[in-house]
Amino acid sequence: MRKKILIAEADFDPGAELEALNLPGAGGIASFTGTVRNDTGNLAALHLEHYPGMTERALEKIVAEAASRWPLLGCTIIHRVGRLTPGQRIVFTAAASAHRQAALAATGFLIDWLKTCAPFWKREEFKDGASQWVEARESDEEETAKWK
Amino acid sequence: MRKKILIAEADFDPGAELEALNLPGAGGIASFTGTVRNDTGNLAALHLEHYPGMTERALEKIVAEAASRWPLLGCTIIHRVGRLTPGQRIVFTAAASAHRQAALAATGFLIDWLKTCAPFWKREEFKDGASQWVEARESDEEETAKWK
Amino acid sequence: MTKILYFAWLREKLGAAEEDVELPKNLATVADLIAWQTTRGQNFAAAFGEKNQVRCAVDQDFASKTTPIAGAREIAFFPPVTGG
Amino acid sequence: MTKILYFAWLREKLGAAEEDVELPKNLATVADLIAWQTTRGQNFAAAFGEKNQVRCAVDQDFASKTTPIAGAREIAFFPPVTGG
Repeated sequence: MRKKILIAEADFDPGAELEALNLPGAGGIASFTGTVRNDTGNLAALHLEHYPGMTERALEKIVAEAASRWPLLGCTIIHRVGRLTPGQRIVFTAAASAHRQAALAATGFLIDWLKTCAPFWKREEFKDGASQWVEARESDEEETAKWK
Repeated sequence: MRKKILIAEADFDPGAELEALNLPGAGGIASFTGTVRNDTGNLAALHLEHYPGMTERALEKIVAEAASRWPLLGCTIIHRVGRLTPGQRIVFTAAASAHRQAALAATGFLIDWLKTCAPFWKREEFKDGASQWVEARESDEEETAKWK
Repeated sequence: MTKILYFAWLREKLGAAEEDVELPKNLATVADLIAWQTTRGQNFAAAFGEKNQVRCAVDQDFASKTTPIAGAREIAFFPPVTGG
Repeated sequence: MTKILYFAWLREKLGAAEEDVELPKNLATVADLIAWQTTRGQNFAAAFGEKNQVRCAVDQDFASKTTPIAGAREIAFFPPVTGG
């Protein structure tokens, strides 16, 4: 299985990532891209912090778990860190398989697990200069629990 | 809701399509790309035929159904027709929403319904010159039925 | 006159993508029309015979065997769809 | 010496991202270590107090309250994760 795990400050190119997953035998490639929302209009940026070393280990485990559940030909997780402004991409998960159900299910699994099983933390920076750490959402835990 | 429905011989750019769905308020953008597989190694090409006029109506209905089920900000269906060789893109479905579950579920819904509720037909052209219409798969009907 | 369209292997078997037909007045439903088609010669009998699962659209909406065809302007026959 | 890491608001509250600590020999589990942390001053008491849901990793694997810490080289404390 082709595997790509990347944690970086730099932006990535979803089109190029999808192209890289167009592997021989892959009939379906699914992807999820998460971006910085700004529902209130007050957000200046999100700051993404992570635990270098552990993050890579955690993402490797998540990818291995996905590969054990579905017949995947390729799997990609990209997560950005640092300061990201509204509209910018934060995270990308994608999977390629011979069949669409596996590709779609694995993509959903990767993002659900990433949200609860990888050491990333978000801090909101508001336009007035205030700042606040984002609290974990119970619904994310529930989405992960549904896979267990 | 931003809506794009396209039936064309020309290829499309998944990266550009994802970018176009990065709409204000969209926290998650999911996509599915279907490509021409060549499991046996004997396939020269797939020929995609459709029912002009009805196809557009059918895809409009599928998109409207998706929009009635999930709070979508954008929805894209692209389906190519004509002669397509192994590895080439055939179909693309994508959805943008404030939340990831809606984007992922709608993307899966769009491709499941498209496979059973839109008038496209595939003919396989083999390397030895033989040709054969692809038969409908019962499993596709089942995938659609699960949404009903 | 009613426009009748054929797609995929139906089009190939019948050697026609489209025809304008004066339908007998006594055809009420899609099932009636299919039965009538089988009487139009060997090609039609083979294409519309029971062992073939022919699907139908009436005025560009998927139809069932019991869908009425009165007033229809465009009726299409085709195999089960295989797109995506 | 054991390396202890702090992330997110824990790092900010404690004013440290990393420290090397000689842990008391009687600390067997993560729960023991958290209890000991609360005794290390006001900042620590506030950060590791019961009302805060501090999470822990031992040698870069998520740990629970009952995870043993004997032999651990790197222990990290952080709030519930919020990536993705």
